[in-house]
Amino acid sequence: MSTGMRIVDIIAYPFIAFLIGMLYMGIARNIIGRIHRRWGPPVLQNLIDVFKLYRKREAGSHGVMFHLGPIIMVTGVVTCLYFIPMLSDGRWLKGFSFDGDLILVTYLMVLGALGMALGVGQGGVPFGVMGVTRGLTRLIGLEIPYFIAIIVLMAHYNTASINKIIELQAGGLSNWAMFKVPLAFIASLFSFWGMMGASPFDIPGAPQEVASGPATEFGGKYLALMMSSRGIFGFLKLTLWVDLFMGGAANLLILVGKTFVLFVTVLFVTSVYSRFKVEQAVDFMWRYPTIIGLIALVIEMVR
Amino acid sequence: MSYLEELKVKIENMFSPEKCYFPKENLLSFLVSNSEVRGALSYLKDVEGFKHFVMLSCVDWLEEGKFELVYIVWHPEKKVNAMVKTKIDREKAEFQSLHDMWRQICTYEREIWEMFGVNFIGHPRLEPFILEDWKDMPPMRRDFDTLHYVNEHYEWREGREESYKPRDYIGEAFDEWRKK
Amino acid sequence: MCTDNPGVWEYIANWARKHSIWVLAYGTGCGAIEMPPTMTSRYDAERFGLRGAATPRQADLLIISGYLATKTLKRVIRTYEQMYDPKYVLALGSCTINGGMYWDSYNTIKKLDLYIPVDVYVAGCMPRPEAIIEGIIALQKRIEEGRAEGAKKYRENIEWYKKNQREVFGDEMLPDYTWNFEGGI
Amino acid sequence: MIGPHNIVLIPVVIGILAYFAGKLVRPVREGLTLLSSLFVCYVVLFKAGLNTIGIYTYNFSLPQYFDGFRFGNNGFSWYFAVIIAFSYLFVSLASFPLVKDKEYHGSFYLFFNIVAGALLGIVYSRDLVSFFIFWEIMTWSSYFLVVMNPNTKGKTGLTYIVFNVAGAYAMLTAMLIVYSYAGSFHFDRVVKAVSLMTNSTVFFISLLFAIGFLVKMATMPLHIWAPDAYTESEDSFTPFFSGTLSKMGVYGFILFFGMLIGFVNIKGVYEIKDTSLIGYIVAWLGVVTSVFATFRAIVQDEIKRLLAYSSIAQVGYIVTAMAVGTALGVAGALYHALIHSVIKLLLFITVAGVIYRTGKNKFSELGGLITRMPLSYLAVLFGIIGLAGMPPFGGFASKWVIYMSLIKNHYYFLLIGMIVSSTAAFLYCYKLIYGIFLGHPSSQGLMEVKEVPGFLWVPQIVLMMVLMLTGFFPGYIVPFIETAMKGIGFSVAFNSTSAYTLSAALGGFNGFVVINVLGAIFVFVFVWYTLFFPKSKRLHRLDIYWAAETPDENTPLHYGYGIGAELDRIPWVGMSLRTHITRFYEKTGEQISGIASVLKDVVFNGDGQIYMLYAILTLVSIFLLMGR
Repeated sequence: MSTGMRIVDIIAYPFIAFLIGMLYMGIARNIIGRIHRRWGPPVLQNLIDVFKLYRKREAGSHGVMFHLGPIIMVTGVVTCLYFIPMLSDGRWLKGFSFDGDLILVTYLMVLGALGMALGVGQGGVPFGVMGVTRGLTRLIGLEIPYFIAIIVLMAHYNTASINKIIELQAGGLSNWAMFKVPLAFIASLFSFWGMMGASPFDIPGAPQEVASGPATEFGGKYLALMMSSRGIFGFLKLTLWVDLFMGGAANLLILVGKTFVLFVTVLFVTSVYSRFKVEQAVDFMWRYPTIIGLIALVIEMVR
Repeated sequence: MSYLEELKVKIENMFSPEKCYFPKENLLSFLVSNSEVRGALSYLKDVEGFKHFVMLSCVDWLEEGKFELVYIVWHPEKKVNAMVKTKIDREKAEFQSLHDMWRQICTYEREIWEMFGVNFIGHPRLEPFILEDWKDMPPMRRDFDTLHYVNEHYEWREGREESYKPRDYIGEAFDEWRKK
Repeated sequence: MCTDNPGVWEYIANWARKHSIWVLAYGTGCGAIEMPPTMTSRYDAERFGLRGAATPRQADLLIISGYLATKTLKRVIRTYEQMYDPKYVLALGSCTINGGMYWDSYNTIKKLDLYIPVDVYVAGCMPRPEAIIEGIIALQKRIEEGRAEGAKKYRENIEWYKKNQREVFGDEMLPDYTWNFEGGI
Repeated sequence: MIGPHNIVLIPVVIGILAYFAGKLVRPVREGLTLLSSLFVCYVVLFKAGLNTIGIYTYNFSLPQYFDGFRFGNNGFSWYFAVIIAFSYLFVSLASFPLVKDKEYHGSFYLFFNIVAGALLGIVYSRDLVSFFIFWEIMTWSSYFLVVMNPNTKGKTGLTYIVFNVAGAYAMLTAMLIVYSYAGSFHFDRVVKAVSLMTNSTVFFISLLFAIGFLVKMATMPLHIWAPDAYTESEDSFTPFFSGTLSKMGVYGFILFFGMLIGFVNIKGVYEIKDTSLIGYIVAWLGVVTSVFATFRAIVQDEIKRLLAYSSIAQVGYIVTAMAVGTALGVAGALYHALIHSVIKLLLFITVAGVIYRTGKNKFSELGGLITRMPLSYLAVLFGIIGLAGMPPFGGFASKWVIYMSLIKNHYYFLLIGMIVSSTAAFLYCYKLIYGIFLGHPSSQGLMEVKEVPGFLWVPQIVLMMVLMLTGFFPGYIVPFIETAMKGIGFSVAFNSTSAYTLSAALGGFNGFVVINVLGAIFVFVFVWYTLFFPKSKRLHRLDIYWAAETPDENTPLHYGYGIGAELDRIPWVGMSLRTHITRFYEKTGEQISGIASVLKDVVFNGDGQIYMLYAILTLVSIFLLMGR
């Protein structure tokens, strides 16, 4: 693994995530179309959309912070991606995951959104601020079950580094954390759907209510950055959940397979449930998933 | 003696309307003087039970030089309508606003103010409604020539002249059709 | 280096613009009711890459669906000026072509392309979804050939457009910060 | 020579000198204060060095009751002395322009210097009496600084002094009990005496000491004074007030519960999961404080009140971390104490500057200042990134240590409570920066505002550098914390070697790699986006998507100040916002006044014979007791 290959491996890291992420979003739109009994767009539609947005000739900006907003969002998302190992063999596609741990990744996930919120702030559109407020309030609800789940994980495996968790899950299906701490997995699934923007929780960017929330004032090239970071963010969360609960992936094929299975669960939730209000989302997340998580925690403490 | 006939008798001796007749079988219409409109309407609404306010419209009697305000109310149980009319002068067209009896009268009065130029005294919000930044005379008045206004302000698309003039057809063709 | 000369790079860009048009969900007239059936299961315009966009900043296609009162025209012009460069206009119904049923009304405009550059007209007193999809295909062909340059046309003869608009609005014009810009990131 | 024993005198003397000299020539006060703060920093950093363990005693040869004051210095006092010295320097720098034309100019500098002196006294004192004396001087002089502001409501000063004095008296009784056992006030004698005490007395004095220090750290039941006092105290004094004075509570708590009473031997008293009952209760108090205070902070409209509640919440984290009593917990508490005082100094100084320039202190009246005050915007941006605990800066490192300490010692429910409040903290961080700098200006006057006065730039820039330093090299502070911990007898907690990484029980992270990755990606995307794309147009302020309408100059567009309005629709959060602890105090107040009135009728009914009777009775009872 010469340094040349390592550099290529590092540079290719976000682009792989971008391509697979965009592919998944395209497949999602097609499957939801089929659920509505219509043809739905081609699978590569999202890639075409992003390419068209990159090739837009004009874009308006309200100031330096507005210009930096989407850039910080992509930076935050890609940095978070680098701290999550895509493959578990420790040589290829491991990014910088040996230098960071689970708590660092949890906080990096929110860094991009906060940077974006500053850009939205200078944009000056009241819809943008409403979207950001909804997003942050929803985050209070989503963060609790997720954090309970990773506490149970850390307590169970007595480590906070993702690579070590993957190693401890090696050896067959029964060793996966999904079956070792099933209740924690279920609790974390709720916040997983929330963070992926599955329908009951896609509150910040609701087009009907707040004119696509934070993305209201961003057009052209800025929107391209936001769509690609949303694609990377989707794939990022999928690989994190695969690493934590489904034993990581030895090679790219297994990774795509496992992430797709997880992604299909998102589709089921998105196409069935209608959108929550913000307080319903927080109330829901503090009630059922948190209780499931606490039960898992008590079991863990007793063990 | 259906309910409407009894009502007609009561109204005749209470308000002495100029005209009181049945244009349709479940509709009573009577024309009263300006000062009695509020009395008639509140009588119909509170005593008789005509709770629902249907609409307020304005008719432009250009020849008499009068505007005619028509208040229509509906009785939900008896399923009958009552129409209170009054005539106001066309040049100095103003009338007292009845928005305190029904809230929605506000919008009707605002539209009539914009379209006919009738000033309603005590109206909370007399501002432009549909015609933003309208400089000309109120357009629904019969002496307003729309075609002249359109020719002055808008451009036609070329190639429309030679096909046919819809206005000509309206005149004679319509009369012949009626004769047949 | 956004090259404007029709090189290969621009051809690929036009291909992408053709297959992904984001429609501004903004019903200005009676044709707005024709848009949902075009987008939902039976006619499904999404297979052509059409998708609703919430704000003009994100939209490429502005669909004027029916008669335009002067009051609505002011909002349409502001929305059009807020959209970004490769932007197209699809005008539905004969009211946008020559005033249609309201040809002698004091309140509606008679000829849409006096005020904003229009790419495709779809005639009919509210064309059905099939006609709208045909209009969209015609628009896609225009985009592919690179002739859908409404924004450049608007920029180049802005005085003519503004003169026509002043005729209708009188001196209650829109603020001009929406169309003339100075540089800056 | 100047050492830990007589460094206290410098600020106090200079304060008094400045007050009188200033009457002749006003700028002398600023000069003297600056001189004294620079000198104090020099002495703390170099003279009273990190590990110069020196004990200096002044026994005024009183009879054997009193064996004199003792002052000393070790790693632990040095750690807090650095915080005090530098915040003394920064706040004095910041207060020069802000207090220049106020009428209480003289008395401000007098009490400000005295407070700084008192704090140094507390940190260097090695016996209970001097500790208590300087604690009282601190309370009283800060009281005057709170009440000095003309628009301070009377009630604020009263609640402040009542709570703090009550806490001090609780501490005094505990000290006297300890004295009755130890026979002397010096710490080493006290430590020996406490270990011989019975469990119940240890429980009782630790309860009293806990009350004394929790009042200073504004933990939940005893926090009533804090929001009003922080908000209405003089603008340029609040950074010192919330940044450094609350850290004295931290110093006292760790000192007394770490060294003197020791978490070890009070563990024997009703033990819960290897910490004492009191430690566990106080930890839960810390969590409850942080959750309640965070939600209170979100709904505030006044800037300083939001920051006041946020400092109560952040100190709540420190209380939880140290009350748990493990080595890593105390290390986390020390780390977070440093980071929190840096952030609060930065935020309060900047906010004081903003209020000085605009004259407004509510979010609803501000907005859109980013173009006029870029440096203040950057300062607040660094501050909220630290406050929210975001990775690139130091806030994350200290929170990470606290989380790791709670996970390592299986306090999972405490951790979940802390997560609730630290996630909700994002909301008030965003509200702080949006309300003042982003969005639209609420009034036309805001467009001609100038940048914050020059003197404030120095503290802002230095504090931002400190935040960045602790973020890029989280392990840099670790050796200092470890010497501080050894000073009070705790074992080493971290196993991180280099300055780049910070690793403890379960995992670790490398701050340097994080910032390099972030920086590289940011630079790459920024260059790619600014050079290789068409230049974006500069949109007018009002050219926003407004559903096709045209907003004009006086349409209200600055909605963002209303963040938090939706919180009371969330059932749990709404309930927490509605319950007020003040009702509990009002009820107790009524009962007390009821009993007092009964007592008045019985005992003090005004005729002489009854008084004579009581006098004789008390005399008789004294003789009886003395006789035994």
